[in-house]
Amino acid sequence: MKKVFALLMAACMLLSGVSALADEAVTLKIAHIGPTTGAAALYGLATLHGAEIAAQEINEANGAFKIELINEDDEHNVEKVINAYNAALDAGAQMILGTTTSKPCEAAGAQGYTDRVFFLTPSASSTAVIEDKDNVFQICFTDPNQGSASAQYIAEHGLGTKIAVIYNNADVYSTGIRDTFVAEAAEKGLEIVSETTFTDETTDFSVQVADAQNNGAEIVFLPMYYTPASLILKVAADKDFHPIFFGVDGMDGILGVEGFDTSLAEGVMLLTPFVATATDEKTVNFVTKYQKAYGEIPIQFAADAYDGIYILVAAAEKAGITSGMEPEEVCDLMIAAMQEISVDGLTGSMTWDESGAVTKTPMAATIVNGEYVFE
Amino acid sequence: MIFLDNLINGLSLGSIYAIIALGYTMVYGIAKMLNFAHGDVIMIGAYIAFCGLQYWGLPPVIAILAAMAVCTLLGVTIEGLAYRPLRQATSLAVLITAIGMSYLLQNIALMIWGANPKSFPRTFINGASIRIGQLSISSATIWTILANIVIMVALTLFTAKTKMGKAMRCVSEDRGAAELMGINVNRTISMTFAIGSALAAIAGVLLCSSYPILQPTTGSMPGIKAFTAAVFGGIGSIPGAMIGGVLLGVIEIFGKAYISTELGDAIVFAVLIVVLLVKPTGLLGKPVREKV
Amino acid sequence: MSQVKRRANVKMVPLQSDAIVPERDIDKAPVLEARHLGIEFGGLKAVDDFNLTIGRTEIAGLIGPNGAGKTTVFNLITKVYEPTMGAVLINGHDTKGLSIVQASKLGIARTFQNIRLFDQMTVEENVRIGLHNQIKYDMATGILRLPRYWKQEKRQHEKALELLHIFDMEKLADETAGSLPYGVQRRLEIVRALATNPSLLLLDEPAAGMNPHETEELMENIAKIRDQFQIAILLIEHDMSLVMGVCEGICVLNFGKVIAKGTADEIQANPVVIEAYLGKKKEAQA
Amino acid sequence: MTKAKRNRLIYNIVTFALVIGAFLLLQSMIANKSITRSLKGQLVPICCWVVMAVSLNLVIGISGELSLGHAGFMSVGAYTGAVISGWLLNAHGVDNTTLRLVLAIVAGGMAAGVMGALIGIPVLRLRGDYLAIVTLAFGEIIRNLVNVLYVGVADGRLTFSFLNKSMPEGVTMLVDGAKGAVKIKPISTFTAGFVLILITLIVVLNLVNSRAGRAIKATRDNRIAAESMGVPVTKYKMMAFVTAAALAGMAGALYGLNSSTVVPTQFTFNQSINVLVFVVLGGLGNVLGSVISATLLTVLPEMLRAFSDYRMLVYAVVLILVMIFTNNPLIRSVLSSAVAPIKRALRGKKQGGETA
Repeated sequence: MKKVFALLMAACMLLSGVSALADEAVTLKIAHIGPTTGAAALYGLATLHGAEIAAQEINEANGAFKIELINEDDEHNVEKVINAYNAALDAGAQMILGTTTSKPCEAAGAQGYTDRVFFLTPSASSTAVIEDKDNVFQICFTDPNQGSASAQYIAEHGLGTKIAVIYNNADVYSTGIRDTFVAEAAEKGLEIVSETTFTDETTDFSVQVADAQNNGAEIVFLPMYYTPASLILKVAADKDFHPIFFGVDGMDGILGVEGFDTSLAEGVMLLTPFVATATDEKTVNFVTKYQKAYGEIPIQFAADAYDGIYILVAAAEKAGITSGMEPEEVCDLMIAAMQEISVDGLTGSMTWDESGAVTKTPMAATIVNGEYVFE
Repeated sequence: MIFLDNLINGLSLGSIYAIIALGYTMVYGIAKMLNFAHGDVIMIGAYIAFCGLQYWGLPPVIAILAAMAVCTLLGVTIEGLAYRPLRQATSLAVLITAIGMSYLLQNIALMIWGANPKSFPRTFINGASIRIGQLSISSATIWTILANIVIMVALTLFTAKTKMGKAMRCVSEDRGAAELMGINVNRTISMTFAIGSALAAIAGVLLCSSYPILQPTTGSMPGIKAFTAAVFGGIGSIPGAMIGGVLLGVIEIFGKAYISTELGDAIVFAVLIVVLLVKPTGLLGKPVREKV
Repeated sequence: MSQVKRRANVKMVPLQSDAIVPERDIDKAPVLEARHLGIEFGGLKAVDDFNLTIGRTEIAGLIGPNGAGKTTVFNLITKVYEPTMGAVLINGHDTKGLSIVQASKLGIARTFQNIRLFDQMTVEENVRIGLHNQIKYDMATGILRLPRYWKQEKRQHEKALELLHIFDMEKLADETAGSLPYGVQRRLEIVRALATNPSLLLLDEPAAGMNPHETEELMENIAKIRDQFQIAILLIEHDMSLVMGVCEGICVLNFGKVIAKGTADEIQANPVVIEAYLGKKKEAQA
Repeated sequence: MTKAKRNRLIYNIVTFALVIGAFLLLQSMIANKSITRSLKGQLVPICCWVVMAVSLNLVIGISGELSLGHAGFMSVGAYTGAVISGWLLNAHGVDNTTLRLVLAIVAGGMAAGVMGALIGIPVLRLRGDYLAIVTLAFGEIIRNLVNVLYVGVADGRLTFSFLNKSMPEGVTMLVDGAKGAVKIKPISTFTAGFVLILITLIVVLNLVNSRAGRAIKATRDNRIAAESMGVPVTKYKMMAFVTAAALAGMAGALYGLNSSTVVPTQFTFNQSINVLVFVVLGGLGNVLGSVISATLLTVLPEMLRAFSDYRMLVYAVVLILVMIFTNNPLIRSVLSSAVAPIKRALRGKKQGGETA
């Protein structure tokens, strides 16, 4: 019944003539799903804000598309994300920008696979997010990709051969990166001299750091978010241990922590596709707008979501999505279109294959004088 | 060498547990209740000190005193509003209330300071670390151990010598009898909460000086582990809290270093369970006989 | 009306000189024997060298000033405390190392000085807990509501009402125990204890808080219970009119030690008791 | 029939009628498609939380012990359910989803029950606060262990490994450490949830009104008195604890199989507290109350998504207020004296009717 109605609607629009298309832009109903409350709110709010800025830009440009952004909170919870997803569809969403974090995205994406709903996730990076699901596409690197890229970078730039890894064994993101890093490091002839773990509640890192130090590590690889990383840097400084700390994109944001002694992070390297201090026009434009609207410097997650809205619009244009098209119909059209487009965004030039994984060049930044600097 | 290094790490962590455990043990010993919110009072204390240092530009000592004042007030308020009406209630009811209070404090902190972690600023407490040969001891550890000793001695003298301290011991032994002897039980318990909460502020500052990340949940896990330490040492015993804290810290570090970092927390909690089963009164606790 | 199950394997034991009323023990095995019983709490001897034998249908009283160790004796007999010295024999069985539950199964039931009812349960449910080991069925039967459940529930219900009838409390069966008046709660405790089908009933200050009229009624009831159930009763009581009125033998305890034993008349005439206990009491009353 | 018995019967009938009525209503809404996606998606989780709340009430309200690790049992059930379901499908090609679901739920319940017994044996010797803190510790230990558990299935055999992921070639991972139980085929249905609620209600309500249930309540009201009456206290506490754990495990299996993935972080201490809030708000010992509060507190936050910032704040205040209002003698007497005239009026009317 609904489908017939949708077809009728589409037919009406066609009948009303090409002139209508020029005046009346296509309205895309996009639902942003992410944790806007709770412990992971930092990331959910960043993606929401990034998407809002992009949506605003597109709406102000008066082009062929208008964006209607729906926001649903998933609290970074596998149960709540299904509720958020259903609420978004109840509210008329045609496609999903999300979800922000990996585990919820895995659950919601699987539901979307059965229901035929299109997902583009800005930042859910585990492979499980896209595995066995043709409806989910990523903007960020997958975790294994980050892990192997990090190992390659370390090997190619000759940063050192003795490596210590400290990772969060209760976290999908951290373990995902660690697994491929260790595998790739072995291939590149890097020696893992120390490997220790922690969990979300850990505050004492003395054992982990001491193990790295005692085993003579030259590089400490930190596949984790910045909160535990800041504690590790503090312990290392107390122990007068100064190896190269090599992080991944979760490290982004460490300089923004209130009260953080940035001198601790001096010389830390991290693999990230976006730094807010870059001077290209796009980044400056985005950072200025973001700061004006939300009073803080955007992190990589915000940039990913900002790109996400543009990617969705580009794909929608290619796919010929129209206002009021049902999500089921949108889904298959978008899947096809995603593999044909190429988008040049804040986080690099991106293309996609049928797996849903993105192809773009990784970039490493170093913290110098309390600022990120690209190589 | 590595062993000594780990031992020092264990002492650092243990001294933090000890200072939190002191607050737990005082309140449990006298009010006979598990103040689940103690860890969260610590968190509030740390936030106040953070604000003092970061936003108001107070000197460290003044910031700590401000945190102590706020926590004292907070502790007395919590006791008066939530715990006092339940003086006659079952321990189940009191414990559920305390859990509610813990969540309330965390959520209030979330509303005031947000979920984003803050980094605790450097003060004289976490200055340069001290090196002996290849070993290094962070200055926060030294301050924590000093604070522990001072507080332990002060508390022991207080309960032994002063009138209020003696009243506390009476209330701890037999609340009914103390009341009959003309001791104002409510005031004594209030006083206990005041002292315990002031200690919590100090513990908060020391905790965040050693581990400088401050979030609304900062107090909960150290709080639970410190309670474990207090039980380990014998709840209600002031030297017991100190010994229990230090031992638990050393056990945790050695467990992580020599068994597995994956199972660090599991080891700590397994210790708690074993202690409770083998010696439920802890190392220095006195057996309590149920009146029939 | 009620047929009390007799315990079969009662071992005959030689007559003990500790019996208060010797002639009762000639033809009947003692229910309780306490031999050199004692307990220390942190070096303090709360009860020391306590010897007592109670005959099969005897009503005995345990009296003494406050803090003399009377309730501690009860706690030793019921295995709340494990004695550090001596032994307790119930129906000839040594109770060394037994738990409270095992002691109960040997045929001891008690009431408590500070009433310990199941406050949130009804009066009938309280009595049914007493019947726990008398009328049984297992958990699965209860959950699946097998025929046996209905049969045994009916038996429990009837038995509970029958026991409540002793104190004319059937009408209160559905009341919540915690909401009853003090005196009724004391009586309910006795009914609940009787439901366990004991051979020895320990009453800890049964008349506390009762008015003289209620006490008199209680006295009659205690005798009635003994006659009807053919059990022995040991009671702690401060109300001398009750003790002297109903107890056939009385044991006086002071500072954890027995200072006198005998019939009511003997105790009242005993100068040691008068000096240690009754004398003081009289002065206090005067 | 006695008054107490009649009241109990009415209570049980109301409880079952409410649950069955709600099920029929929702089924008819599903049939004529008048249900929102959002509500439909919550049906299975609601069933799980109802079972969790009722089973926790058995421990807290009826047995009188505060367990803070109930979510731990749920996780054991969820993981076992996911493994069993994945194993049946991959190794034995069991396509019948109903059969898989039933077997998984039974297995989840059994695993959690065994875990409950293992934990209960040492823990139930402790009292009060200590017991609470140790159940909390056990909940954390379970979570810690699940984080380093790896289960794979290959050639029809299950392979377990612990701490490090050493799996044979060509294995299909079912449980992958911190990544949780993965690639679950969601097979839970609302009907299964409904049946599970019915089973839970039958078990708990029948247990409460039986010899064993009375013994459990007696140990709650007065431990020493219960022992003196010959009731083996630890045995009955254990009975309540293990039954509750098994029910939580069954709820966990249903919960786990409702989603494509399950992670250890879903079963933290916070989750145990959530269930505790359901129980306290519904009334300690009040089974119907638990059913209603678990349902409302699962649905309401979804309806009031905008206020989710304040949900935990409100929960905390509710916990404290409910405890003070129901436990302070002064407030209780004020409340009951306010209610008494109404009660008396009602009773007066009824008695008047009877005499007339």
